[in-house]
Amino acid sequence: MSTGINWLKYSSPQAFYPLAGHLIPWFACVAVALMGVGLYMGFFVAPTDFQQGEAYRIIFVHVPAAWMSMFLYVVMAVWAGIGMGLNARLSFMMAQAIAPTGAMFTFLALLTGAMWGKPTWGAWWVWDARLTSELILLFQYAGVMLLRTSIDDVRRADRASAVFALVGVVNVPIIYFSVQWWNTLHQGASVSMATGSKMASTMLTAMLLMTVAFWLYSIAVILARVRCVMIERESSPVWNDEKPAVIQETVEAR
Amino acid sequence: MQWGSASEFFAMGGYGLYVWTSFVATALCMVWEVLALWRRRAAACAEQRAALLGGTDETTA
Amino acid sequence: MLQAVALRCSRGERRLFTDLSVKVERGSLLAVVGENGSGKTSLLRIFSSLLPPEQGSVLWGGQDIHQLKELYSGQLTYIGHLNGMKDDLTPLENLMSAMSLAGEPCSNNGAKEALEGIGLKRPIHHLPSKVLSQGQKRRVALARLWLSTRPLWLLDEPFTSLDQAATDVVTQRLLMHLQRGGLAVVVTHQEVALPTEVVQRLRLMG
Amino acid sequence: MSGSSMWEAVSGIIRRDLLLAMRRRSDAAMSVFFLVIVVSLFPLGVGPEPAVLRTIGPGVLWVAALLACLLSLGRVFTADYLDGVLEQMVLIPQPLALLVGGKVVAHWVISGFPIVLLSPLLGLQFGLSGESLGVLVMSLLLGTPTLSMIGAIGAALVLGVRGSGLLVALLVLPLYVPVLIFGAGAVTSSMAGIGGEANLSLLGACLVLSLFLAPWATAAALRIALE
Repeated sequence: MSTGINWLKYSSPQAFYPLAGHLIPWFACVAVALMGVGLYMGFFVAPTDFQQGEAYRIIFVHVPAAWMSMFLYVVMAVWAGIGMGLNARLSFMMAQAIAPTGAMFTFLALLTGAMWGKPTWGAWWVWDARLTSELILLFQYAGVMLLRTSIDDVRRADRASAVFALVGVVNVPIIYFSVQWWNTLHQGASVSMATGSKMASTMLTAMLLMTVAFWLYSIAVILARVRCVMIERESSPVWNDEKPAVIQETVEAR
Repeated sequence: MQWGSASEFFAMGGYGLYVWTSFVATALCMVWEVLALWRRRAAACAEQRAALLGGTDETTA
Repeated sequence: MLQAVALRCSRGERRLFTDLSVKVERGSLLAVVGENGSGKTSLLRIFSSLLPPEQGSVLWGGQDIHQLKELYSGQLTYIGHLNGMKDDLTPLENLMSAMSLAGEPCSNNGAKEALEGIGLKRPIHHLPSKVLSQGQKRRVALARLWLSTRPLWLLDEPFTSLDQAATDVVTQRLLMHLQRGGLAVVVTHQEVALPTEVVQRLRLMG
Repeated sequence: MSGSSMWEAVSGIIRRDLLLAMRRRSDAAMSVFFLVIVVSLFPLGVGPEPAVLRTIGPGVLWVAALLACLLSLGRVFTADYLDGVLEQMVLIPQPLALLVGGKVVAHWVISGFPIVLLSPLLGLQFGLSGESLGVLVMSLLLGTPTLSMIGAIGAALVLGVRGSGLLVALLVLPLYVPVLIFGAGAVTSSMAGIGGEANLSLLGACLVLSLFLAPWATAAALRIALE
């Protein structure tokens, strides 16, 4: 079918580069717009929470950041797996482009988690399953990125970090479960972060809006980064859409 | 509208420090990421242009 | 029969060779020559299946070696530029464990004969390998050729640090292998003293 | 390839590694000494209060075992990588994951098993009771092979990479967390009178999972390192 051929065409970096370039502004604009609406809903429409007062408003960034951090790790691992299976360069580039954004969201989830925990639990840090998993997730993002930067050969760096990303995907659920188990043993803080069913519908709407906004932001940033990666990796042909003709002339004149 | 005044809004019922730190940190991280990408792209493009003009003839096998 | 079809290989940014096709028949030897860094070793590693080619494929008896997997590694003896031996083991132990791991276990006497065949005298067999000279270590690695029953030999600079006598012995051994219908790919920077009709030369330009 | 030649190759690898370890006994002794020293430092740091020592004992012993295991990871593949034995191993006509399993078993016998044997003595330093000592040994017996299995993935990934010593720690330690939790948890819960069985069976589950997954990941990493 014709659509199938179209998709295949974009699996090559040369074709993907301009496509990504066209998509980035759209994703970025919608992300900013949704973030604006989400923040308005979060601060001006959503009511004050009974128990937590205004502090609960942190969840409008915390929950989306935490979701994105986990989700992006899985997406990164999927790209890594596709890259290993099909030996596709674009997949490895995508995996490379996702890692920094995922790590940033993990860091933000930890930071905002601490900001939420201090007024709510009275402690900056609690060893509950969610926070611990996030922390380990941050280490794994760091591992993926460090492994990549310490290997000079691009092909080997791609594949080695892919293997580690895939191993990590098995690890995170096990950690989540094990810390939960450990907490029941130590009768520690088994506090739930999500306000769950008690949440007013406007709160939920604001949170979902922010999540979608973060999602679109991630897509825009990752596409921009994958374009950078493509330029960095290809020494010869330029897919640079900034005046390629001039470069051509200079080369010929030389 | 639930905020009586701007100061009430910024106080966030006494939790202003926590709430605003979270939101500002998130915003800063995002802005920083976008700026870093911008610079990375500029650097990569410049390097590529330099490589093209400098003419590395290694590619001819 | 070993066949390379349109191989391409790059290391890092550098394109080593592209569209390289070559055929090695039974009873003949492919001598790969070229300057340092021209991709000789990479080509040998592609033949050994250690390094997947960027493009193209290697066929053994008409089948892609990456589909044959272990069936293909059961057909070859590969001696790289590293000797693949342990400094803490004696030559005899090194040779015997290498052979048994490769799936061609040999007797104590067989291993001793192989070591003598390449000119290592009995007293040396029981010294720890770390006291041996470079040339002696190389001989221990090459002694595997006296025990190997595999049809395909892949050798990376086999004559490095060998003296003339050892070089001759190894060349004789290669000739015998070819006469029995074996194949060999040898990476070397020096001439292989074999009859020209069995040697096919491949020069990599880098 | 028949099953017997497969077994031959795996046992050949184990035998050679054990023989090599016998030739260099000081290497194997080092990680054990490290364990003893680290564990002995804790009472000096926290003070000799028996109740405190008993509380932190399982955790300290387990963290120290984890670190000792981590330190020995460099020995799994590095020497083989440098002297060319590893590329010969990859070319052995047997599934690489199985051969990797053999390497890991040898590594465990050399650096994991001594830790298990020594642990009751170290447990006594922390005033653990007889039953808890038994659980400690059991937990280490189930846990240290898992540590070797997981560690081999990291060791294979960083082969020939600059700064590999620190990097392997960063890669592997996050993966060690569940084993640490279940292992120390088993001892703690036996001390609390709950019995360590649940934790021990979870450790067993971790071992089975790592036995199934880790050799494949390690084999893939080794192939990548040798390209």
